[in-house]
Amino acid sequence: MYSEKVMDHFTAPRNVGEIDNADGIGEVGNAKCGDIMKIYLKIEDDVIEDVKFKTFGCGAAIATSSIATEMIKGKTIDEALQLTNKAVVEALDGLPPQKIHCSVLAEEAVKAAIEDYKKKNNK
Amino acid sequence: MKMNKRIYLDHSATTGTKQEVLEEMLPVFTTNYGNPSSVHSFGRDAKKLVDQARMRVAKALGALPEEIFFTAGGTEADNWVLKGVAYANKNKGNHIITTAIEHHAVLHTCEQLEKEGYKVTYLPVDSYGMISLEDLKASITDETILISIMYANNEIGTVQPIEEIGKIARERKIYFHTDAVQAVGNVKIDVKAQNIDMLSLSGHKFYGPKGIGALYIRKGTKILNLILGGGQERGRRAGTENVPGIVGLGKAIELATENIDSHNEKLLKMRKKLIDGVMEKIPYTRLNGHPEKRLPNNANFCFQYIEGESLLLNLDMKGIAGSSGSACTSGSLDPSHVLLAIGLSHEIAHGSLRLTLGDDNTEEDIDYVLEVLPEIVQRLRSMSPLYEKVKGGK
Amino acid sequence: MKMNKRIYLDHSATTGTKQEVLEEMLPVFTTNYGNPSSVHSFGRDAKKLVDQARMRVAKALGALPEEIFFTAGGTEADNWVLKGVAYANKNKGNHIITTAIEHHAVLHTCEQLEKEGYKVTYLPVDSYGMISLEDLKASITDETILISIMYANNEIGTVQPIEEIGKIARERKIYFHTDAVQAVGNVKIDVKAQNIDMLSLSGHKFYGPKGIGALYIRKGTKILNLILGGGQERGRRAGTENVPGIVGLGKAIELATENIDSHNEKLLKMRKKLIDGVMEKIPYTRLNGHPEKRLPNNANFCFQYIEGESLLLNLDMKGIAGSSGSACTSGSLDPSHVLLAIGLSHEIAHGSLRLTLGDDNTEEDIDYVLEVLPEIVQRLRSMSPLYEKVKGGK
Ligand SMILES: Cc1ncc(COP(=O)(O)O)c(C=O)c1O
Ligand SMILES: Cc1ncc(COP(=O)(O)O)c(C=O)c1O
Ligand code: FES
Ligand code: FES
Repeated sequence: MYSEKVMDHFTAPRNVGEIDNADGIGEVGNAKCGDIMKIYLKIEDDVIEDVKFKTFGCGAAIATSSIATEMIKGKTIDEALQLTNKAVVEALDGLPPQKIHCSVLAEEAVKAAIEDYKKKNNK
Repeated sequence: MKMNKRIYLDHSATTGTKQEVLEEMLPVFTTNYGNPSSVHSFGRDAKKLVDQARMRVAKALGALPEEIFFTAGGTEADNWVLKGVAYANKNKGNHIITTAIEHHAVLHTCEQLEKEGYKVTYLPVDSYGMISLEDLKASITDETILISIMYANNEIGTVQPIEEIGKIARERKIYFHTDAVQAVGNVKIDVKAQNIDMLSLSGHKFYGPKGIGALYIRKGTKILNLILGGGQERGRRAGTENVPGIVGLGKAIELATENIDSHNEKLLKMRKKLIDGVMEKIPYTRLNGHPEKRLPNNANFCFQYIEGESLLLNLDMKGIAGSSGSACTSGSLDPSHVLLAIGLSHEIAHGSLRLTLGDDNTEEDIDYVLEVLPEIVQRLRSMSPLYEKVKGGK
Repeated sequence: MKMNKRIYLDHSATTGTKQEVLEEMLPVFTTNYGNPSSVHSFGRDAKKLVDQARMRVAKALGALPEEIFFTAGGTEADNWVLKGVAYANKNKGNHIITTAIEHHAVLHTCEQLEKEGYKVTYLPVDSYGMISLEDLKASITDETILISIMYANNEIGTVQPIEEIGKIARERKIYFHTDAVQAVGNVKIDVKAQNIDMLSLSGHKFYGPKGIGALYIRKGTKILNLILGGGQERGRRAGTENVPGIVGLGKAIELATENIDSHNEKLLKMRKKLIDGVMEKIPYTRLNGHPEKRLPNNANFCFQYIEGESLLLNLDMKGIAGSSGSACTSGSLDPSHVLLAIGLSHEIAHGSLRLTLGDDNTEEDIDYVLEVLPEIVQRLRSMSPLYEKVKGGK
C-alpha cells in the first residue's frame, strides 16, 4: 500500500518532538478523518533553524509530517510557504489515492506555524 | 524487512482453511468435478457431496437439510433475506427492525429498501453494544414484517439475547433473521429452540473456504429469490453449485461445532490473559464490547491519543496482524459505525484495535503481544499532540 | 455395477480444475489466507494475488484491470448486468433486447424486469440458432437501453456475430452485454475491438474452479450494484473476496487463452470425427446448431423416436457422460427452450443429446462413443412405439 519512502519516514520519523519557546506553532486538524498535526518552528532572521512535529494520525500522516519538516528545515519562511502537498507526495514517491488528504494536513500545518510566527512578530 | 514471526490475530476478518477441510475439497476439484444437475455418474457423485454438506450444516444449526441454501457468502445471504422477505411480504407491511451495529451487508441493503419506500428502525445499543428488548418491543408495529438482528458483532464481539428476541418475534408472528456470520463455531446455535426463522453464515469465518456461505430458511417462510437463473438449490438460488466450497463448508462447520467446547475453553483462557495484560500494562485504555456476553475470541480496545492505522502498521512490522475501526483504515471518512453507536467520540474510536484469536494461536503469541504492544503504544503516544496535553496537565 | 471407463463429454456443464490451476490455489487456502481488505501483511499478500488475477482476466479479454469485477459465477454476473443497467438507466428508457436462446440467468432476470414494468424483446433465431442483424436493428427503439446477446449458446454451440452486434449497439449508443460463459477459452475475445461494454464469464467452464466468475464493465458504463455491503471490488461488489477462487480463475483464463489455438485444433478434429461418425452410423439423426459457426467442443444431435433421459442413463452405464435438452432431464415440463426456438417439435427436442469435448478427451474416447452409441440408440428405438410406425411404413 505504502511506498518504501513512506514506510521509512513512518518507522523512523525525523524531527519528532516539541520545541520549548518555539517562535511559531501551527496546529491543524483534518476535517476528513479527525487527525491532528502540530508543527513547532525555531526561526532566526526569517530562516527556519529548527522544526519539530507531533502527529495523531495514520501512517501517511506521520510520514508526511516527517518529510515536510525535512523539506523546510534551513529554508526561509518565504521558501517554506511555497511547500505544497503535491511536493510532499512526490517526495514520498506517492501516496494511495485515499491518503492524499493526509499530505494536505502537512502543508496546512507548516503554513499555520509560519502564520503564527508572523502574527507574533507583527509581520 | 526481515520478519521472524507472523502472529495472526485477525480471525474475525477471515481464517485459513483447515488441512482436514482442504483434504475433503481436493478430490472435488479434479475427480468428482461433475455438475450436480447432471444426470450421469459425475453429476450424481457431486450431488451426493452437496447433500452430505447440507446435512452437516443442518445438523450444526438444529435445522432440516431442506432448510439450508448455499450462497456465495454471508453478504449474499444477508442481501437475500432482506430483499427477499421485504418483496415477498409487501402485502403484510413495509417495516423492518434492525440495529445500528449490523454489518454493512445488512445496513446498506436496508438503506436501499428505504429508498424503495420501506421503513427501517435501527435499534440503538448501550455502551456495551447490547440492544434493549424493551426498545425492540416498543418499535414493533402492525406493519413490521422482519426483525434482523445480528447474533454477535464482528467488531466488539457483543452477543445479543437471541433467544429472547426470537420469542418476541414469534409471539408477534414476525419473521426473525439473525446474521450469525461471527457466531458460528463460537456460540452454540439451535434455530428451533431459539425461534430463528432465517440465519446467515459464511464459511471463511470458521476455518472453511472463502466465497461460500449459507442461508437457513425455516420451512414455510415467505421469501423471494435474489439470484435468478437455473433451478439449483431446489429453485431458490441459481448458479452452478460451488461444490468444492460446499464440501469445505460442510466439513468446517462439522469440525467447528464438534469442537466448540474445547475451542472456547482455550480461547477464553488466552483472551483473559490478553485483556488483563493489556489493561494492566497500558494506561488510558478502554475495553470495547460487553465484558462477559462477547465472542470468546474477541478483544477490542481503544488506546487514547493514538490512531489505529499507525498502530496496525507498527504491529505488522513486528509480525502481528490485527484490525482497527479507525477512519484511516477504512477508506471512509468516519470511524466504525459500531464504535460510534456504543457512544465513543470520533477521537477515541480512532484509536481502536481489534485482536481476534483463533485455533492456531498459542499462549506464547499472547506473551509476545503483551511484550510488543505497550512499547508501540508508548512510542506513538510520545508523537501525539493529544497525549502531550494530558501529560502536561498531570 | 462395475464401471471400466469414465468418459466425460459434458464440458459445457462444467469442467474439472486443472492441476496447474489447483496448485496456484492451494497456498491461498492455508498460507496466504488473509482478507485483502486488511492492513497487515496477510492482507497485502492476498490483495496482491487478487490484483494479479485481475490483470490476467483483463489481458485475456483485452480489457483494463479496473474494468474487471469478480462475482460468484456467470449467473450473478448476468443478474448484475440486467438489473444494474436497467435500474441505473431508467431515465433513458425501459427497453431491453435479448434473444430467445439465452441462458436462464438472463431470461429469468428479464422476466423479473418485465414484471417491474420494463419491456423486453426476445429476438428469434433461425434453424441454426442464429439471430438476424436486421431483426436486431428493427427492434431498437428510442427506449432501448441494453442489448444482451450471448456469445455462444450452451446447448447447440452456435456463435453469434458479436462484432457486428457491437457495431450496431455502439452506433446507436446502446449498451451491449454478452454472456460469454461458454465462449471464454473456446473463442478469441477482444472487448475493445468488438465494442463489448459488458461481458460475463464463469471459471468452471474453462478448467477453473466453480463458484467464481467475473463481469467486465467498460469504464464509464452506468450500472448499479447488485450485492450490497462492504466496499470490496472498489465498492462495486460486496463480500469478502473468494481469493483462492479468484487466483484459480486468473490462472485458468491465462492457460485457456494462451493455448486456445492448439486446444481448438485438437477439439475440432475430434468433433469432426464424432459428428461424421454419428451422422453416418445412426439414421434419423439431426445435427443441431450451426454447421460452422459453433463452439469447437460442441456436438448436439437429435435422435428421432427416442427420449434423452433414457439415452443418457444408458450412456452413463457405459461410462459416457453427456447431457440432453429433454424435458425429462430438466425437471420442467417443456424440453429445452433453445431446441424449441430453433424450430424443433417437442417430440424431436425430446431426443436430444449434447456431447461437449474437452482437453482431457482423446480420439479413443470418440471411437468408444461411436461403438457404443449406435447400439444404444438402436435398442431404445426398438422399444419405441414411434419408431415402430416408421419401420412399419417403410
Ligand atoms: C457480521 C458479519 N456479517 C456479514 C459478513 C459478510 O460475510 P462475507 O464477507 O463472507 O460475505 C461479515 C464478514 O465480513 C460479518 O462479520
Ligand atoms: C451461457 C451460460 N450463461 C450462464 C451460465 C451460468 O453460469 P454459472 O452456472 O457458473 O453461474 C451458464 C452455465 O451454467 C451458461 O452456459
Ligand atoms: S490522517 Fe487519517 S487517513 Fe491519514
Ligand atoms: S417420461 Fe418420465 S419425465 Fe418424461
